[in-house]
Amino acid sequence: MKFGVLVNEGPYTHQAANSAYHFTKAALENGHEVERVFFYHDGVNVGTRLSVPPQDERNLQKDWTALAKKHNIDLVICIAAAQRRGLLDENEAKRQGKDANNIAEGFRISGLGQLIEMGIKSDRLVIFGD
Amino acid sequence: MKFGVLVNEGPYTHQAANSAYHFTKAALENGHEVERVFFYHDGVNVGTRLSVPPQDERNLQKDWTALAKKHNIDLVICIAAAQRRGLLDENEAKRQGKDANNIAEGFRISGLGQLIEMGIKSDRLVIFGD
Amino acid sequence: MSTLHIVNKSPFETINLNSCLNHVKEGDSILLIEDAVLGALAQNKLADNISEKLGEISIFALLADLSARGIGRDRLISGIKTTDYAGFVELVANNERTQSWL
Amino acid sequence: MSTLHIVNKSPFETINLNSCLNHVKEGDSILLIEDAVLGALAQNKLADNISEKLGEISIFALLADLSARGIGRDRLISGIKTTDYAGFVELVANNERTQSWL
Amino acid sequence: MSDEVKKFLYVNRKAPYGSIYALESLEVVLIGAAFEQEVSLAFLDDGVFQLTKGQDTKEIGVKNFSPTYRALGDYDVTKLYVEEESLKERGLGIDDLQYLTYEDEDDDYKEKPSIKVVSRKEMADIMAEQDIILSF
Amino acid sequence: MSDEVKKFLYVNRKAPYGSIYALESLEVVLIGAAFEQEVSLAFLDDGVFQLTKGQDTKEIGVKNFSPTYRALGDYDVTKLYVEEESLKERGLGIDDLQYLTYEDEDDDYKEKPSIKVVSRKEMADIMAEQDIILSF
Repeated sequence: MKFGVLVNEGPYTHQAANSAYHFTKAALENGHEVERVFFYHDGVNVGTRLSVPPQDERNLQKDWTALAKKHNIDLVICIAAAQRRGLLDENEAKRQGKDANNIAEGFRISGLGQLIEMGIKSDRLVIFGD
Repeated sequence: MKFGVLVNEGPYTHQAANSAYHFTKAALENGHEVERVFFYHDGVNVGTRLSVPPQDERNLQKDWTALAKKHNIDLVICIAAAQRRGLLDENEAKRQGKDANNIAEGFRISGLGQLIEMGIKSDRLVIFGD
Repeated sequence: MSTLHIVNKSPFETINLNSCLNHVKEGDSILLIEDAVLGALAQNKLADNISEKLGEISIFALLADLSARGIGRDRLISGIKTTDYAGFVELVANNERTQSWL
Repeated sequence: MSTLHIVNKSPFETINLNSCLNHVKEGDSILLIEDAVLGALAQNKLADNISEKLGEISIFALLADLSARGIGRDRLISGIKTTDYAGFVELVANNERTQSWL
Repeated sequence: MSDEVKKFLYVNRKAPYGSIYALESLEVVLIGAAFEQEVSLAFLDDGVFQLTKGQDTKEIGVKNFSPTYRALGDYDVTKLYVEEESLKERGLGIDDLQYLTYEDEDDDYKEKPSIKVVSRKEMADIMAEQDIILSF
Repeated sequence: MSDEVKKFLYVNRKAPYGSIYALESLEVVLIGAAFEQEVSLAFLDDGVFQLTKGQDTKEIGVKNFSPTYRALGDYDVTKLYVEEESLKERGLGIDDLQYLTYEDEDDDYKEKPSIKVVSRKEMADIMAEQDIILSF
């Protein structure tokens, strides 16, 4: 079965992105497909490569990046939500005249249309938020 | 009277940082002192210089930076909370081996001791959160 | 020796206001800000609980937040006062401590 | 034609579970995850409301979240089932749609 | 599957301005309108406050996005279900909400109201008919 | 003012793990302990779940920080007030909580319990006695 996953909260503050990770991993290990994970609202903050959590805490960005690499999942960060919250890739930084970018490997920035498309193409949509 | 202000949520997602801004501004305009504003939890995200909100929405980071400049307020971002969430200044980026930093003008990163000190030195502490 | 209690969540969605009401002391004040101002609307299902407390404590609602949500001053539970950000500041100054119910 | 309702907030703190219970259909399932698993604890003040619904719908609590909060399987309201992340996936697959009560 | 028309329901349960969910949900609705799916919006619990008239955000200094709801008709988003019990419990009535309309192209472009007040029971029925339920 | 000892109360009303507030509150308590103020902790509403014994976070893959509460005594944080009504409403009893202790240096270093179960009324009294109330 094809699943779409929507993540509405950032790492650490709420459990949502962590629950979504475990769900996605279990879906893949149980023979389902997860074509895309869409990060919206504060969920975009999952995709920063600048976080440095304490050694004894998990690094959720790295876990997502690794899972995406292993299973070829499309991790999409909403551009509108990302702009508000200061999440940028190299192109966006250039376009907005910003001197730095912070997006992590395995994530890409795109429009809200990708969320709707995910809803249309998936058999099931599962939402994790606050 | 001396006020200390604690901000526990980031910009946009919750109203807390916005309410704290209006409160702080009103306190200063009404003859009180605000020595320090401490940003904790997701509040650290207020201090990113990479956000690009839509033209017709307010830019809360710029408002805080301007208010701090005008009234000489100390805007302190908690280092432990910032590390988890990917908020770095130039020194921290170097120390952590990161290739970019994102802190905005007028904010500085420091330890939780500054929150306790603010509590001790202020006549009143006001907390804004989720 | 009084406390200013600050509540910022809708009392229809979370227990914060209720928990606050369970811990206030006579002479304390409650300031409703952000989504908590929704609780100030007359004839809501919690209005009686709130009115009951008004002899013992003062309740204020932040005007800026009422306006944003389209709630007119004339629609409030009788006895709830309104204030602006400057009044918020004075409430903080005039009470000995603040407690935020987050 | 059934729905899997996913609730992630404590029913002692927010109305989400209550609102969900007000909108479920016979044959639906509710999965409690994150802080919502607190509601599964036997003898809590909402336990009777929850038990009442158990004839009509199924309620599951995520084991990983129960364990994290120190709640043993033997402490749950009778009739609430437990599941792991793989079971969560199957619940999603076996219902026609999911609805998250955020 | 991708050629089917799916039924999308946007569930709004949070008040505006205290958090950004109402605004960012509306942004999804506007983008989603281009995909020619069957779209409905549900307003229950504190979500009913999203539709109040007379919202004035000048003092809090953020954008007033409530006029955007009036544009939904032009995007062919014409089904806004508001739960009656949710209104009542909060001291609100239908007259406290904006009067939103759309032009019905199947009925000589007559202007018709977009908001339909439904009971809790009807709301549950509407939810159970959907393919995709988006809640933020 | 800076030479006075102030009474600090940390108010914990949220469950652990669903959000980070419990952990990040504990981090403030540990740092704050170095400032030699008068410190108390209050646990009410879902905050009482922070103290449950037997927490096992292996399956959710995050750090179990509940053992840290056992270290509070060594930091001279010895007053943990737990609200009785909050426990009861949630189906919990005092035996469900960790047994936390400190060594009383004024009483020959006897080991004494740190947790004191108080009524809602007593909790309100404790709150009203503070100089600084930190809630997250």
